[in-house]
Amino acid sequence: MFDWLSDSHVTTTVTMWIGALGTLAIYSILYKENPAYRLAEHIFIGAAAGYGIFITWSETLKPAWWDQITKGNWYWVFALIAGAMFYFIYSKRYVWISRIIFGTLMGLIAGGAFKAFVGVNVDRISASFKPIAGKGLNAVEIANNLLFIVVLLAVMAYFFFSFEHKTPLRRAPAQLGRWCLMFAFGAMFGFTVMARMSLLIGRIYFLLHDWLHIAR
Amino acid sequence: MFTRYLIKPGAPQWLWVLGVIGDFLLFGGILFAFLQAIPARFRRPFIVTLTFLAGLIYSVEFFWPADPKTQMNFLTPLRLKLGEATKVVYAFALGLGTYNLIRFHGSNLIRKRPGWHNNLAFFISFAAMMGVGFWAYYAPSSKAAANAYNMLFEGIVGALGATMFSTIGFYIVSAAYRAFRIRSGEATLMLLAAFIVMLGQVPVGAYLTSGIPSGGVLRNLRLENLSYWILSQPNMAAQRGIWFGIEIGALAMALRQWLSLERGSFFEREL
Amino acid sequence: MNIFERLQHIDRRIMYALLVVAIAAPLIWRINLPVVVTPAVRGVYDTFDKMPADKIALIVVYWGAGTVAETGPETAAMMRQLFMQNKKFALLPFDPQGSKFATDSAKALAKEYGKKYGIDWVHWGYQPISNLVPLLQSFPGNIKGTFRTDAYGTPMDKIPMMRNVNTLRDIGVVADITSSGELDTWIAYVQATYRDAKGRYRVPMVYGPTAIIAPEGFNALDAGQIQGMLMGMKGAAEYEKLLSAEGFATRAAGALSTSHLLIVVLIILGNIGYVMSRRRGEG
Amino acid sequence: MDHATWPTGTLVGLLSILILYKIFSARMGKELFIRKIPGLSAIEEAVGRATEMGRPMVFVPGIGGLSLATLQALSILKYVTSIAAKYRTRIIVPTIDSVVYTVAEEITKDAYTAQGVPEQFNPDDIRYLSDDQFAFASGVVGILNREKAASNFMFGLFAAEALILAETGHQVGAMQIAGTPSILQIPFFITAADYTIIGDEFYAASAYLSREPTLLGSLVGQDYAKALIILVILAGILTVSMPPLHLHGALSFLNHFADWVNWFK
Repeated sequence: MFDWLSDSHVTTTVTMWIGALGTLAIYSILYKENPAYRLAEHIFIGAAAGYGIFITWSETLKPAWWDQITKGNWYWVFALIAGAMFYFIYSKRYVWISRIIFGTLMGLIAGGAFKAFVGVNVDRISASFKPIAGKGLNAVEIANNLLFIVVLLAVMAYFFFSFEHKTPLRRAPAQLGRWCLMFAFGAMFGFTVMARMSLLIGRIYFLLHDWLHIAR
Repeated sequence: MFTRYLIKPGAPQWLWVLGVIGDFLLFGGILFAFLQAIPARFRRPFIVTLTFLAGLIYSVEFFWPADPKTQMNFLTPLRLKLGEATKVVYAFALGLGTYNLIRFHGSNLIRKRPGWHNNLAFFISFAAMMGVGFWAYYAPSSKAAANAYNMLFEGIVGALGATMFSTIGFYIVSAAYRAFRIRSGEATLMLLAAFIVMLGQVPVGAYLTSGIPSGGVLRNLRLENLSYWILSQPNMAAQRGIWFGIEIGALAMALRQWLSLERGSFFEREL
Repeated sequence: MNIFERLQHIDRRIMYALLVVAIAAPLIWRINLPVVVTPAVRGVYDTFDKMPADKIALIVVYWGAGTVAETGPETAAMMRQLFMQNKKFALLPFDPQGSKFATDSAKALAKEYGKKYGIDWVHWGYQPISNLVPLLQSFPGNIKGTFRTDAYGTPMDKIPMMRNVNTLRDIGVVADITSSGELDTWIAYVQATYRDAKGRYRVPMVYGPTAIIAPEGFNALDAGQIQGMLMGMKGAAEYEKLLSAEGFATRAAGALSTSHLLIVVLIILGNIGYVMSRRRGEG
Repeated sequence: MDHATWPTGTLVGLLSILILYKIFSARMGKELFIRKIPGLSAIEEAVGRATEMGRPMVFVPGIGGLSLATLQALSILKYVTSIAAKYRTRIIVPTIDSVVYTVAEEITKDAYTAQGVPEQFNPDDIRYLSDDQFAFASGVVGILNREKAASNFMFGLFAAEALILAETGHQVGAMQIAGTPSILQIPFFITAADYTIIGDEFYAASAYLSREPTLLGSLVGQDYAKALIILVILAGILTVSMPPLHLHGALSFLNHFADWVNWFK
């Protein structure tokens, strides 16, 4: 019954048809919610869940846990015990045991924050030391660096929370900061459009070329 | 116990399974009995202490001077082990999510609620994808397994994922159309930046200003150069400004978590 | 509802349908939309053009199926230029799917230009990403010792075009085509550090990123670390124009242009409607 | 950077001390002021709207695993759920991560119990959908459509799917409030949601909503910490813009003063 699976020509064709029909079903949501979309959504979530279990075993649990135990590192059994603690959330009486593992995880996340902070911010702080005078700088560089400093400070001023932006002296930088923010958000939006359109073009090309053979 | 003393590497897999189950019950039982012995009023302090200690390992490891040759200090090996262990422990939690999925779709299916065939489809594709995954993994030489795996992975997970991702192309059009109106100064600024950058990214934009010479000061007015300047100068400065605030916010959050200062921000119920 | 109010509330389904047409039309029919070659793309062309014929180019495939619409044409266009100018190249993929795509398109191009595997191009074999840094540390000094065989198990010594290729000095250009930001790793471990008996050798590099990570490349371009760059689909289209071999990227870039124009037109229409109805309201 | 160096360790230490100092002085009972954050003030309105329309709300706590940003999203979830419990309005929480799902379930159960209506809690409304980014997105799109959500909250880490969720929410007519530390997604929330809280307003949210002294103090401490960063940057800019010093005698040690800007590299 499953002989056809050994023929990759057949499975490639089937793959393409599943993909094409699924693609159309997903796009149908753009018109309105409908049974085809609902079916595709459930199939997608089901397959992703099945894949998730398989990949968790093959990529994480098998190499990092099971292989460790069978190599003789027996203390990895305790990882299973710690993992089991999560499951106490379903018990009224012992729910507090699940908080032990939550608490530990939160502690680890919090403890890692210093490193995370230094890792990304220190470089960015030193990269912000932009000269506004000195040898070897041309007018364009000075103008760009001045602009950089003004925008950076204005944006940071906007995010001060503990005083009201009431007097003009306090309000002006924050207002400027908001304008800078909106300009930057516009730029980020415009920049992303091309990448998203590239994906959509790729998908429509799949339908027109690979599936329907209309496009060259 | 069992996996430590009774079963040695090279033993058959089923023996290992039994050993792990045995150890799990034994050590889990001991730990459970120990936790039961903690009086209720000490539970919270116990968790607070654990949270603090867990955080302490990572922070001390970071602040403690490292050997300049190896970039390690006395806690670094522990940190690396803990990182591995956290990954494994986290992976065990997948069962909770899966249980939720099965409970939700299962109850709809059993009670034949409207649309139950969708829940059935969920189970079929769930079992099929998981099945071919393990089949392909444990029978790496089977061509049928590899084909079946590719068929389901590329046909469903790959294709539907790419399609869902690409719907953003549609949504970006309707969002831009609706939001980019010159209603206020702020909205106009946003519109202006988006316009320049958007056109600077595509051939037709470069064409619009291709009359401007590509050398000298004037070249900065070509759309692709203007767009690059906006992205790399004002946009970068603004992003950095937001970033510092966000990172300080995260640091403060971490401090509050670590020292359990945020009483009641997640759980209020008595333990 | 008058016309100006209508312009402010165009139904999204109409917009979506227009978008599909705007994208599909350039893919189906030949529509000549202007493509202007930008200096960064000319830099890529010139770098390969200036490469001495006794050296080979190294094409790094650091992308997978997810971005093939952008990175695929970039890779193909580079290989096309090399075949056109009778120059040799090696493929070095870090992604199994990317490896398959790149190999297929190399085979198709080789057929078109009458080129042979082993003489005009070679596949060094797929390398796992986790091995990137150790690999970059070892191969520049000893290519044959690092890779030993090609992708099909043939020892490097037995491959004609590899006979005189031993170190980074025998590589004329490194082209990094990627969907992740690992360019800095190449610069740090290969370009900036390589030294041998003859002294330092800064291998020329060109860059083929996806559009979303392209802005990071401008820094390297300014710093002279890369000699040229293709910015996603648009860059590939400009490159195809330079080669007078308009292919998928040109059509796709046409679709990019039309879809962006559609957004621009829709925004303008919305604003006309907005301004005009406000004016009427005031009147 | 794998380990702290003296300058970087001192900097992060100073920042932490500033924040902690303000937290503890606030706990002593010092009165503190916080400026208005419009998006957060609208939460109550969004719950009210759902109550009036008799339709459920959706709260998406991002697509991150358990992390600081997700914890912050969950503490906002707790606040929204408390109001929802008060008004007896249904709230649906789709999650992408098993651990986050578990914590979310705990939090909502807790909030209903605290409001004295534990029987209102429906475990089927806290959903784990998928750990795949776009399978999750397709599920949320389905929920927003089928449940005809009246309000949609999006707080936490987001990536490309942000616009999918926000546009769908808009199309089903939900009132939407969003906030994320993922900077690149903020523009999409601004265009498609009714209210968007920007940048570290996200981390200010729990202080703003709960008015707890600890959190308010922390927020003021964060302001001081940001001021310190600004000072460091300004000092750095001045130093690199100064001509090099050529002093002699007792002051010659100052010649190398400018080297401090390299501490942070």
